Amino acid sequence: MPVNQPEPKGVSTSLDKRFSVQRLKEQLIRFVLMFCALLSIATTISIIYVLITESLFSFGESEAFFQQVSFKDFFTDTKWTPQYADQHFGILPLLAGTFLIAGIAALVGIPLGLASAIYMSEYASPRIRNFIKPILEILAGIPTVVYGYFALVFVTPYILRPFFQDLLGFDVSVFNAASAGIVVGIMIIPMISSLSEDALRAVPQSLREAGYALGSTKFDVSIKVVLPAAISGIAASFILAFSRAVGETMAVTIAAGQQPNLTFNPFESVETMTAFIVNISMGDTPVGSIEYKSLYAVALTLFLVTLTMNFISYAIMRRFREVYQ
Amino acid sequence: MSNPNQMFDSQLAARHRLGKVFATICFLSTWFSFAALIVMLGTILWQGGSWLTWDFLTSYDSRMPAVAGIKAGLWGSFWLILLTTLFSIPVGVGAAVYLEEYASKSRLTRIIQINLANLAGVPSIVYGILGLSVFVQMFDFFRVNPKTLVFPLGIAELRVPLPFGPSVLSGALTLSLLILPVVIVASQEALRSVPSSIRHASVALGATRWQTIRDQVLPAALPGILTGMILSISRAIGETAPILMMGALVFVAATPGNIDSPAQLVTDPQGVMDAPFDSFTTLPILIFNWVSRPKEEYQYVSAAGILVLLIVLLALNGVAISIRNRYSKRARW
Amino acid sequence: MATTLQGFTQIVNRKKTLPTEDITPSPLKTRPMIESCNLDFFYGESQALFDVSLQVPPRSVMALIGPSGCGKSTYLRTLNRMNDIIEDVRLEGKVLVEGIDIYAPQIDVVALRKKVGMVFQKSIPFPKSIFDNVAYGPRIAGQRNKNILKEIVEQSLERAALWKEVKDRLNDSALALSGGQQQRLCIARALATNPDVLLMDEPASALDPASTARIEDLIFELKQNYTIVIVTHNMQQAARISDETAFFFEGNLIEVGETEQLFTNPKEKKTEDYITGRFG
Amino acid sequence: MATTLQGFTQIVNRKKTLPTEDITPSPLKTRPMIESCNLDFFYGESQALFDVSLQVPPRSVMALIGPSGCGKSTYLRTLNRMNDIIEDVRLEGKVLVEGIDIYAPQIDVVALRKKVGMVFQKSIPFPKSIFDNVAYGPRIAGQRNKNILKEIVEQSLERAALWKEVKDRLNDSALALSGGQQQRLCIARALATNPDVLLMDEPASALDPASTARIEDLIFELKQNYTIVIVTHNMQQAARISDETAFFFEGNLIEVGETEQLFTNPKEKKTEDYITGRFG
Amino acid sequence: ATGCKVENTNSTSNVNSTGDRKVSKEIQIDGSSTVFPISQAVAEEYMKENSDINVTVGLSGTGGGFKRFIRGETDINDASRPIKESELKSLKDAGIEFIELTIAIDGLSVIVHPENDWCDAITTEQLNMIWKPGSEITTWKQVDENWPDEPFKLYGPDTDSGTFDYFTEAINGEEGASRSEYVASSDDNILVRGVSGDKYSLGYFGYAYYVENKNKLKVLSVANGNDVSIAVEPTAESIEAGKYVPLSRPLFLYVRKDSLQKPHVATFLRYYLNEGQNLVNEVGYVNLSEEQLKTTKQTLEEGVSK
Ligand SMILES: Nc1ncnc2c1ncn2[C@@H]1O[C@H](COP(=O)(O)OP(=O)(O)OP(=O)(O)O)[C@@H](O)[C@H]1O
Ligand SMILES: Nc1ncnc2c1ncn2[C@@H]1O[C@H](COP(=O)(O)OP(=O)(O)OP(=O)(O)O)[C@@H](O)[C@H]1O
Ligand SMILES: [Mg+2]
Ligand SMILES: [Mg+2]
Ligand SMILES: O=P([O-])([O-])[O-]
Repeated sequence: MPVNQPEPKGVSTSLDKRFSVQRLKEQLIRFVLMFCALLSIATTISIIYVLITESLFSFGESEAFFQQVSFKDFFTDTKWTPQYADQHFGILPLLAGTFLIAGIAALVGIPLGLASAIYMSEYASPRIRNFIKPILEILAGIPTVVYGYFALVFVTPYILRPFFQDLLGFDVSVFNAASAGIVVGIMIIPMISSLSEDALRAVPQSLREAGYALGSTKFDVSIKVVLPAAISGIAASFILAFSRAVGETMAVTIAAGQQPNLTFNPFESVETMTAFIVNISMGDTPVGSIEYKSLYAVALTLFLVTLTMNFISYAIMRRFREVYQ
Repeated sequence: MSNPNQMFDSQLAARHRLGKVFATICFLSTWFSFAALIVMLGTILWQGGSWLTWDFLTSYDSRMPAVAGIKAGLWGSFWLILLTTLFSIPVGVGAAVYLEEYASKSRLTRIIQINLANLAGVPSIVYGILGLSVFVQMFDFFRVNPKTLVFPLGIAELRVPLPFGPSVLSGALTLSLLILPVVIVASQEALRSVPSSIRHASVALGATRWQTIRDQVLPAALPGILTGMILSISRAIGETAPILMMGALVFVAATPGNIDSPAQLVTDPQGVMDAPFDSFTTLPILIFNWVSRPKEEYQYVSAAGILVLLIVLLALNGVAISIRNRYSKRARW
Repeated sequence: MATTLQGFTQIVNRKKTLPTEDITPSPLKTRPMIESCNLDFFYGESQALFDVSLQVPPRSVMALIGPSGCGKSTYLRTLNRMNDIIEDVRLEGKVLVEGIDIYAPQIDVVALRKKVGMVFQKSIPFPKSIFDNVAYGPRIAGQRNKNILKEIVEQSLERAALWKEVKDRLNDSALALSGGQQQRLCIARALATNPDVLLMDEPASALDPASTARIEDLIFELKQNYTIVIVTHNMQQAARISDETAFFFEGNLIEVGETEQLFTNPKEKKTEDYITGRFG
Repeated sequence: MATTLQGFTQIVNRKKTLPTEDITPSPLKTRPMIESCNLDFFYGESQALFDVSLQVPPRSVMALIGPSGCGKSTYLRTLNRMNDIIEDVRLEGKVLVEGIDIYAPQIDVVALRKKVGMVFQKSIPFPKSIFDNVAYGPRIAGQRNKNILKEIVEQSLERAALWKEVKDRLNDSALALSGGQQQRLCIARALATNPDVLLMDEPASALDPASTARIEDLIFELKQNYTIVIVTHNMQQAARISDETAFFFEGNLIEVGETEQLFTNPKEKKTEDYITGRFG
Repeated sequence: ATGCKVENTNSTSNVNSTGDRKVSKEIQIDGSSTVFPISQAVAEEYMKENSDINVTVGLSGTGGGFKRFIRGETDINDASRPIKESELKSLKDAGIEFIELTIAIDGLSVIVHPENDWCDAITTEQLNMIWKPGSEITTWKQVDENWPDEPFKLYGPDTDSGTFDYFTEAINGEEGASRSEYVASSDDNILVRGVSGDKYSLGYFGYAYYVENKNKLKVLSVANGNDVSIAVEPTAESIEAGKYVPLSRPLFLYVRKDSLQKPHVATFLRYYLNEGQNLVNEVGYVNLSEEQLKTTKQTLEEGVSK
């Protein structure tokens, strides 16, 4: 059918890729960028290497953590007392503590952050937005020690105690999961509000106009048009923020107490995995002792737990992502 | 056809009410967060305001609260954040560009994606452990035979010790790894929100992929990228545990490279070259230390330290914030 | 029809300052459905409309014609206050819908826009499925019933001459439609909300003759109950479907009149030049 | 033309492997400029083009007509590999430009797209100033000289019949233009890169008759040196400007032929039905 | 990398010393957070007089400090407990010789709320009843008939501090043997807050934190054994004199022998043991007795001369 056969292979044509500075530059840039992306994989591999060599197998003469403590004990024992004379290595209390606090933080931070994002993007005047957004971002820069103290000297005595203890009759300890969760929640607000606000504002104005033209209220447009179109960025901000809450260390070390309790009572003191890790690594535990090695086992567990979580959330996110134009 | 209209009319009032409630919730949420910040800042200001003097900025730490200062921490943090920014922002944005604009949606990219979210949740102290073995000790490669590489650069010599030891450089690299996930994910989302029709239009004009990214996509994504940068630099400047873990000092009566005035940054090239390889302390470490000291006055000293930290933070972010404000006119495409 | 009117005024005009209007059985051309009086419009400093006064009788089609950039879209957007959303614009003069000043402070813009529907010049589907695009309007108006929604969607798509092409892929993304399909989708979306007035900005610009004919038929049909203002560059189209035509030029309304009269016997020189193709 | 070609080959084809082509004074219809052979195209599972074989002679205008959603835009986009960018699509068959298989692995798509320019169905101005929009193409091709850029911009806007309207606001955002102005801007932007082949997807859909006439004049003028493929819904337009016309229907190329012949004496029943308006 | 030179650096400890512009001599100290204030104070004073010497102090904890000490990265390690068997072995393996210097004493104070008017002294046996592992004691009355029937609020350092180890060893006979239901914090200031905010509280932590917060707290005298009448109040004098037993512990410096051969390190340590001793009190710890100090100085001189 075609009248003209294509040029036979081997004969170069005017549209061939050929050497030029421009092409070389393109390839180089691509290569460099790929290297940047692979760096994150390298980081993970190094982390896993460091954690595994200390917890799973050991190359030195001393035994690794899991060569001394069985997986069964680790995952079923309900006590975590590596530094007491009566040693127990049950990770459950630390897991519970971690997720109790991260959960409270998410309950506080996600609604507040998202609502602030919507306010800034859809309701606030540019002047207010340009003022409030950077101000809220200061929250991300306050040293976490300060959050810990804030929980201890403000949240517990002036908010939790009057309300939950004096009014509702709960017993609120000085150190408790709730106060730590609340301040961590406040700490992650800017991450959610700023990133979500960017995502919301990147939604083309024409979509809003289309929404209004169909008789939408501002609420309809914000929730049913803009929010779904920005869901990818919003979900990403949630995941980052929740990850931060799980990984947060200093504030919970100060505010949540350091008692590995297997409890879901937010008014008791608990210990998180991170608090334990920081404690061991900056204390007087001799390096090489089983207590010291337990920190790697804890870190590895945390790593795997968050990895599982991320797989799940990623699968969910893929399903809900909407792309425009 | 009157039925749907009736429904519309009858529900309109309720919808308006819902809208008002929602708007109020959003409004209150924002100002609640603001209030939380004000309470914290207020307390800190009240405690530390009067301790924030010029002497405080220009003297080293001391066992006596009255004369304790943050000079070492101020310069340490300055160098640390400067280097962290220099490493993490290009690498982070580059990785995001690669993942969004170049990589095919293969399994590898998916793994990288999940991996990134996961790295964001690794506790900072673990990065400290990592930084210690990778940068500070370099897997003991140079254990028996530490070296210093010397590069003559005309006006000054660049002397790179191997391993890096507990230097500013090691700290900055550690912090860079720590904040990279946030920089990358935020940048990725910003890139993703640029409509692909813009890319199509550019490519159709004969622009290469990189030209399209550089001229069209990155400028449009800039506000979001800057947000990621602001958030992660804010986090980096306040981090304590990983830096302490990897061997930063607490008490040191010297500044990196012995540079202790802004003018020296220009007049002392050798100091600038040396600073990254020097030992250091940072503002949050000093604050952390002061907070746990028995003397009550240290509480005020640490409050003053926090104020300085926040001022430094605002100054650093100020540039990014103003650029972002300028670029973030609503996209109308 | 009477009920719709009632609903609108109940909301727009809660104080019922004009109760007599509700009962008037059929105002039939007695009073304009839409009326703009001495309308000036500014984008920042630059004025886009100059002193435009125009009346659109109910149940009729008004065509707006004029060279590109003359202010047709701008004018159309003033009629349902879509310009509210753009920053840094200013409007002077009055716009009345059914005699009610829609720029008055007590006006409920949501009710207004529900009543005065719009099809944009550039088709902008929501990044949702085809079904969700069309069902959007009824849903926000409170329609939850799946079957009714399905019916509305089918009917609207049918009227917009798109049903046949998309009936098997209602759950596909609307963004995967061709240009003309997107345009028809946006028409269907506007129809689904069941407005009283329909503002259409070049609704057939990306359509083939057959689809265009179907849309023109639709307009003809709608005219029985609706008031329609349509921007078109196609004189033949304007001639075919509109009762009256308004000619805009550089932000001014040059001439308005019965379509036939305007095309055959324009009063103004500029109009004549334009329709005989002597401009540009 | 000689200089243009030279410029182009200097950039794309620095080594001048085929210098003979440059000197050939006028290859005139000896070999098609664009040729597609048995082209199938798939969006995911659904096939959008079926076995399309079409030849466009150099320095001629080919009009693509057909009902909305029949695959015209899709076909157009295969000619400069714009579909590469969309995910999850598949192409079978061959596309040759000047006899070169553009889907061959060694092809430089950037050079291809520079050679085969495109105006999209929906106008998409960059969120930059009017000037920067038009100057973008020359700039990325390496043109830094301000004066030359200014000249190119003015000339391109002039040819796209937009210069007069925007010459005082070149630094304003392109997004503040009216629909028709944006469309002309996109034409100007494509002209500024000086391609050899121009693919135009309904370039006059949002334009008033006068502007349309100017664009048609432009096409006529361009035809002297360029090859043009244009999608249009306007039969009169197709008849006025094109040398050949191809009729698409449901992804199939039904008929292609000399425009006059196709409109006056179509071979296929479907073509006849379409041009006489019996479809829909 | 043209003209790149490689210099072999022999000692890791001066990897960071960068030529003549910097102070030439460095002393690197790391280790216990408990000892930190003393080392900081001495370093501060010492550097005022010797501007050519740069003393830096880290805060990695006793264990973390030993880790670096074993790697040869520091000259001196601060410790709030004697070196452990495993650490000793590692040092031997690394071929690092060291001396141990006792430099001050830290008292552990047992603290109650200032409004506590029923209890001024307590015996170690009672403390053991309260703090032993699995203790069932929940109210004051269970310990002593005369005390109110109110529940205890117990505060103590977290398990990772030297104070915890020492207290459990001294009171419960085994390091780490402790009841676990008590409020734990790694920051003694927080414990101060806790005890001072709760009328029925009891806690223990470093003496220095009591001294600085005397107005908010009440300290208990402690009797070794079960006879409350011999209880001793912790004061600088009683601790220094060795009367406040068993709740006072020594604090140490561990010094690398080859660092000791450098004159500036030796000079610094001499300063530490002479002028530096005046600072011990100032930062809240207790001086060694004359004899103890003499022994320490002797150990130092032996280490230097060898
Ligand atoms: N991205 C896409 N994904 C899936 N299907 C698509 C996509 N784009 C177009 N289609 C479908 O492919 C078919 C051909 O579309 P195309 O855009 O080529 O039509 P067209 O001839 O240009 O129509 P129009 O005149 O309306 O622009 C249509 O049925 C359309 O719905
Ligand atoms: N957002 C805006 N900001 C500033 N000027 C604008 C804006 N939108 C339109 N204009 C200008 O206002 C004038 C009228 O624009 P309008 O969109 O009403 O034209 P139109 O008659 O619809 O033209 P077309 O047929 O090309 O769509 C034009 O000169 C246009 O450039
Ligand atoms: Mg318009
Ligand atoms: Mg099309
Ligand atoms: O930091 P310490 O080892 O003294 O607890």
